[in-house]
Amino acid sequence: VGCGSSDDSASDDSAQTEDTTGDEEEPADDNGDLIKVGIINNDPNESGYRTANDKDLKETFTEENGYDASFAYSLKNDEQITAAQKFIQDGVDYLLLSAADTAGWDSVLQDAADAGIQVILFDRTIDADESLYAASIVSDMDKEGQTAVDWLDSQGLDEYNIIHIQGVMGSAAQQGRTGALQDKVDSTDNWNIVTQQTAEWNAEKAQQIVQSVIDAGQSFNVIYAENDDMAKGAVAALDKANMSHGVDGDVIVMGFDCNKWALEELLAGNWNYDGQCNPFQASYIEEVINTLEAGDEVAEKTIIMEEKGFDATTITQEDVDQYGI
Amino acid sequence: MAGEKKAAKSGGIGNKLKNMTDTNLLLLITVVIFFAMYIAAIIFQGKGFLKAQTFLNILNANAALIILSCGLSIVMITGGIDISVGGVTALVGMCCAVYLDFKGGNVAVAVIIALAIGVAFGLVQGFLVAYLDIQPFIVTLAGMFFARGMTTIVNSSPFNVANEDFVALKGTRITVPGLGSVNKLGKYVDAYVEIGVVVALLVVIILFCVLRWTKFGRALYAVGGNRQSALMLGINVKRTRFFAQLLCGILAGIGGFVYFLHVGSGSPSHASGEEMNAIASSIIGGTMLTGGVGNIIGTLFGVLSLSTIKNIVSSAGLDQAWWTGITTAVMLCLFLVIQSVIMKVRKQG
Amino acid sequence: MRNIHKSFPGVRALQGVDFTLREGEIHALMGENGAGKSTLIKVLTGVYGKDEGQIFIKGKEGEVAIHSPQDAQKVGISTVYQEITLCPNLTVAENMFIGRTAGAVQNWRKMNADTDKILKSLDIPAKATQQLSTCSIAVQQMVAIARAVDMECKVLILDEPTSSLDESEVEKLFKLMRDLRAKGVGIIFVTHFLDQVYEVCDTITVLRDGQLVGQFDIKECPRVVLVAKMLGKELDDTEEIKGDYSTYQGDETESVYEAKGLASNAGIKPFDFYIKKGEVNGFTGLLGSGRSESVRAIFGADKVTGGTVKMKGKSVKITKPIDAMRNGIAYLPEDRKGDGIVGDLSVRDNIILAQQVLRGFMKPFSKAETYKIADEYIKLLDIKTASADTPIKSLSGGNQQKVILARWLFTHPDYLILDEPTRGIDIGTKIDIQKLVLKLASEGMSVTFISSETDEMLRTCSRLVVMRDRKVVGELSGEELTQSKIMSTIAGGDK
Amino acid sequence: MQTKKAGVGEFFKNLTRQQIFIPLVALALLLIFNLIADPNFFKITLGHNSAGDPVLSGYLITILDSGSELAILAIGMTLVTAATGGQDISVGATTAIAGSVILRVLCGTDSRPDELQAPIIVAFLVACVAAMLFGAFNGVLVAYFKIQPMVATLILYTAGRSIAAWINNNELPIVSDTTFTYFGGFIPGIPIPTPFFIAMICVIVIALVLRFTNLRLYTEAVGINENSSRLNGLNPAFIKILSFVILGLCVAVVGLIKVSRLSSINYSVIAKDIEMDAILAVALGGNALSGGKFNMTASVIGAYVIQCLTTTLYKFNVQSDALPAYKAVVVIVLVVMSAPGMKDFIAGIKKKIAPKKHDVKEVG
Ligand SMILES: Nc1ncnc2c1ncn2[C@@H]1O[C@H](COP(=O)(O)OP(=O)(O)OP(=O)(O)O)[C@@H](O)[C@H]1O
Ligand SMILES: Nc1ncnc2c1ncn2[C@@H]1O[C@H](COP(=O)(O)OP(=O)(O)OP(=O)(O)O)[C@@H](O)[C@H]1O
Ligand SMILES: [Mg+2]
Ligand SMILES: [Mg+2]
Repeated sequence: VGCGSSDDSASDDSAQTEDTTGDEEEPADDNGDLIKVGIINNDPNESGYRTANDKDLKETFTEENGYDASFAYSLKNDEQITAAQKFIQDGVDYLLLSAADTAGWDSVLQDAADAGIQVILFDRTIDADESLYAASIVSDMDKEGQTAVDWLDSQGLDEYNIIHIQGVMGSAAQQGRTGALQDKVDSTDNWNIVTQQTAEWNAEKAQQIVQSVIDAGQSFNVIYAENDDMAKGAVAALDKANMSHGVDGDVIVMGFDCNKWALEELLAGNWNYDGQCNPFQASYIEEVINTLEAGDEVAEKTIIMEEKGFDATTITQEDVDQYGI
Repeated sequence: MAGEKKAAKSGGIGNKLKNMTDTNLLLLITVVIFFAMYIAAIIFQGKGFLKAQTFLNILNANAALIILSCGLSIVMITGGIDISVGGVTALVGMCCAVYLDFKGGNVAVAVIIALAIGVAFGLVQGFLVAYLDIQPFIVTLAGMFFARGMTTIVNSSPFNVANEDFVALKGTRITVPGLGSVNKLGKYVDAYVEIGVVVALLVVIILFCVLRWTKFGRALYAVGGNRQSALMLGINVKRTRFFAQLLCGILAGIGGFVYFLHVGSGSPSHASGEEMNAIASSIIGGTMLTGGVGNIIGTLFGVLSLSTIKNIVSSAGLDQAWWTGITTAVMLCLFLVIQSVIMKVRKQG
Repeated sequence: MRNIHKSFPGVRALQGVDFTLREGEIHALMGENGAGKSTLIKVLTGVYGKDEGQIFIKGKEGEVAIHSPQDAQKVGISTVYQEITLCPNLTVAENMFIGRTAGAVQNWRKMNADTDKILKSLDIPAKATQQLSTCSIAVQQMVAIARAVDMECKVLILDEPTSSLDESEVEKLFKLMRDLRAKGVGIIFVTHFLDQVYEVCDTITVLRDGQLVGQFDIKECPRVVLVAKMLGKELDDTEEIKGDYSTYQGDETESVYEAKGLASNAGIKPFDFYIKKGEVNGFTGLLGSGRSESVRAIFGADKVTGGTVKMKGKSVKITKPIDAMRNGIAYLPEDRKGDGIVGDLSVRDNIILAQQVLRGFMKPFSKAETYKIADEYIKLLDIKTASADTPIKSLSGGNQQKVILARWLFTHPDYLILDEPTRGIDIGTKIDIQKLVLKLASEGMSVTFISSETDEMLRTCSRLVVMRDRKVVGELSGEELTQSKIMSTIAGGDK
Repeated sequence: MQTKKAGVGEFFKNLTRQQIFIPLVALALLLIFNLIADPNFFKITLGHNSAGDPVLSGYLITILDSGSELAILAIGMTLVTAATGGQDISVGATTAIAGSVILRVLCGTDSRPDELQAPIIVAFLVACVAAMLFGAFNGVLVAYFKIQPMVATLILYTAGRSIAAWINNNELPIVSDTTFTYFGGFIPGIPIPTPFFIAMICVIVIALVLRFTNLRLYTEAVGINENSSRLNGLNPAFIKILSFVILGLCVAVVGLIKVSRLSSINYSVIAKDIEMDAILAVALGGNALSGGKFNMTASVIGAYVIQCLTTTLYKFNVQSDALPAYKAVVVIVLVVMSAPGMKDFIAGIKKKIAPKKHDVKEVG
């Protein structure tokens, strides 16, 4: 793989420009005609969300579609940086990046810019100057959180005693989803947090956290888990203590990501709310690449994807099939 | 490739191999396999590996790991271990980041903070290991827990450091003349290394000299070879172990700062699992966990080998995520098995 | 040293011992195994802290405080400990100089040159840059001695330095000791060889069970008296022991063990060997001539690379120790610390180990049985241990050896191989062991006995296989069994 | 006064010399601390779970429940430590593999089957075989290739979770059958958590094995002196591999409990970091990590000490990502208290402070 086409970059460029206009009529048999993308993603077995995300990317960036894609996976920021640097040296055309941490990316992106490589962020924003990347296709985590909190507010409980189970601290998802809730709790009297702990996206830890609250005999009526896995762990603890949950239950259960199985729980009335986090960014990315290949500017640097929240009382089987990942 | 080279070596100087000390033989094996691997990568994976910058990037990315591994080699030579280095790295990064960003402090003080944290860990762990004779694994496991926990207590989420001096220092690149390459825009780009690499290489050179030519260095080997004997040969075993652990702590402090300088941010997840990488690098470089055998140059090559393996895997463009883990492991396994087989062969004469 | 006390858990190793060493004398420290000799030395050099007592040194006001071997070196005491205490992973040169050179920097070139000089002057067959673990035990021992001797010291302590040396090396050592004595160095010399004591020593101090028996001038203390003092009883004459048992009579039975062209990867030349029921034979030769390797090949301890083996006429395959054990062979290895004892395990577990392995994984002895067995052998071999549960590593060297012997006796072997069983064993026990060997043989056990002391071999063996350069070069029996004949065969007429 | 003190001292000395003393004291201290801080810690209530079955709940039950996996792993880890003088850091990753295998067999190719594709016992047995094979792989690297255990197991530590993902094609199977939840939850009618039962079964089995076979003697002998074990007819390589295989079995059991708890798996976080806790359990049990003699009971208690500590910290609402820091402090206090060097050191300090009565100082 990749033995040819090492030297002249100028001809490469022109070839690619032509290629994109002609788009995907026929699979190119010469690697030189393909657009080389280096994709750095988080480990897909981290969660259902990530699995779907990875699958989506793989289905889009295929040779048939005119891409020569290399993937690198890591949950560790420094390993991701190393992989990025490797891709830069390998001379990819585009670097697609879902960063593990928001911080620490400036100098790599600078390197990419120096090497004439376009960077497209997906799924997660990073904390770096806008000029360093071509586009950023992300979910608005703040909005996700806000939607969820608004929904919760609309339930009109007398008092909100919330177990707040956070994701890995510092991830964009955690920050967005925590932020909205925290603001609400700070500003409203009858919203209390019983316990606020990170379970690091881990169902088992979530179970322990909820178990501990139950053992302590503290009362609560909301579980706000920042992803489905953790919500599931929490529910396991509730079941053990025979605390009813879901529609008409004593405890409101909230999750995020819209895993299929989670939506089914919703449909069955075991959970109350699930916030969507759209993993299907590949088509957006492709659009950006097409624009760039055509030599145009990307109109909107930050592209925010459509996302919904589902309520157990209104969700339908069609929703499950369409939005479940 | 690897096979050929090995055969040539062992055939030509078979006798010499036998007379080498374990330390030197292991070093030789590592170096040979490393070069074989790198050449194989150039042949099979093409242009990326031919660029000098690819190699320099391995150094840039692993400067901190080199320093940490050196520290580990030292304690491992005395028969100890330190698994707190990754945690200390994260803690150092976070403390420096908080200091530089929130407190608006200056970089020199940050360096001192880094050193101080390293020294503190080294002192406490060294004391517990050497003078109270507690198993180093436990002491440093607790040290790791402590450092990790403290990191999130200091600040639980990651952030970039905006301090100007620091950013300037971080951005400082030492260009290596003549090794640059032409990028895809047709522009010539100089090859460069970061400051961390210079620090790491200095550490390697200094430690190499210390281990080779100072009494303290040799005492480390003696203590690792046989603690009781070392005592009876008139070596202050407790003090030696203490200083080894202390040195490792200090190096973790330095390594932590270099790491921080490389990523430019503080985060609780920084350097997670780095202790395992450091231990693995040390061992690949020919240090024995059982003590008494090891070499700093070997350690350097151990780090390079390990990260080259990862590099090869990541640029091989594997289509499924799981292949990353599996392939890395298979290559690691091959490396270790080759190493062990050579040692076995030589033992049997 | 005055009124030294030292206890270990369960043992009072030293009880009020006084010891005086004068300038320019060679002072023998004598006693049975476990009498406390090594402990006394370790207290003196600061390896162990003492419970009570004082140490004085000439030229120093009052008591000197020695808390560590470094302190001891500083006040001019240099020591060769009983178990070779060097670092196997370092080179010979480093072992020679580590811990005693001044300055922070190590000068390799000078060190290697110095070492080579010393090695040469003492005729030690090793290179300065060689890793110590690749040297034979004897060489390691010589290196340890060379190190101690090379130090500028006022007191030199040698704890059983001769146990793994052959005669010519012992001679060299003695010459060294005499030279040092002439220079005014005081030497403490521990050994179980009475001949050696009478050859070089001036004064004798005898310990028994951690107590001082007395200090004597060599001239006032003939052998018999000395032995009596050590053992606390008279000893029967050593020359007689063979007479107690009817010596092996000859050729009527078939071989218990017979090998043809046996070879192992340890580098011995293929050799033939047999032993008959009730016979005691031995391998003899110089140090490093391959005696140990031969018996290791018989037992399958090294990888066997060729040859056929028959036991009681049936052809068998012995490639691993367990094969040998199943065929009724037992092997007491030469390197007690490395190959023999299982240090942290109790005396009891050490005794039952081999038999337990033979019985198999699923059939452990009950606890009560193990105690019974252990107590029986502790009594039988007179093993000095605080209890059957004491870890074997805290026994004195000689007693460890007895435990290993007990282990193999307990497997009730047909054929027992003893490689240096008497190394580091006191004279009383030595004779007990020799008697035991002959007794076992008279009961029908075959025994191969290897010892560096030729007269010991002569006393027990009825046939000797002579080795040189890892090759069997001759076999002596009957009338030929004399010192001079052995020597000439070893030397080989050709040279 | 002097003599009285000596008597009591003697008694304590004998007690403290017991290896099991250390973890027991640690456990006692934690419990006493909780008793003082909040006696509610000891409250156990009998309730019903949502399926209507009786269950016991309370902090103590939680400890017994969640500590089980650690206790089971501690058994195998103790053996590996004893035989090889090293530790297996791949147990977390191989637990993921075992769990993945179980789900794969149960679910077949469909990740969300309506009914089980194979009996649970078959799935479990297949997982056992797989885990033991991976154990044997580690064992072979350690025993035949003489690779140091921590590094040999680093290979599976790196690859394990990837292999687990690969086995299920990176899908996330979910088992809907309720009997499958029994292993990580409750068997109907029995109010005690099943994981605790399973752990106790493992403990009893290993106790019987140690009692009625020579496993202990062989393992210890090999761990202490490989050469002499070989000359006594043992096959050290085999014993070492055996210890890894036994650990593999433990891993399979843990894998079953783990996937049963949530009827599903998350490859990257299942049994995360459990290897460090398992090693810690062995060490807290007072076992030398350099191999040789071991005390199984002490290790198991060590495991529950760790869980007790974790639960206590959760109870006090310690931020869970900061939890390791507190854990570290407690661990250090415990090991320092039980350190053999501590006595010497204190004695040394005392002598230095006290006016020199006799000039006997501690050996440096
Ligand atoms: N580290 C130790 N722990 C416990 N007991 C010990 C220790 N070292 C020695 N002993 C005991 O102290 C006593 C004296 O042992 P020592 O080694 O001094 O005997 P020795 O006279 O040198 O005997 P040998 O001639 O066999 O070497 C023995 O009973 C031994 O069991
Ligand atoms: N020619 C040689 N070259 C290298 N090493 C040798 C040579 N001869 C002997 N040795 C080493 O010396 C050691 C002693 O050999 P061996 O044990 O066979 O001697 P031995 O006759 O049993 O003498 P002893 O038991 O008294 O030491 C062995 O480890 C062997 O490796
Ligand atoms: Mg002795
Ligand atoms: Mg021999």
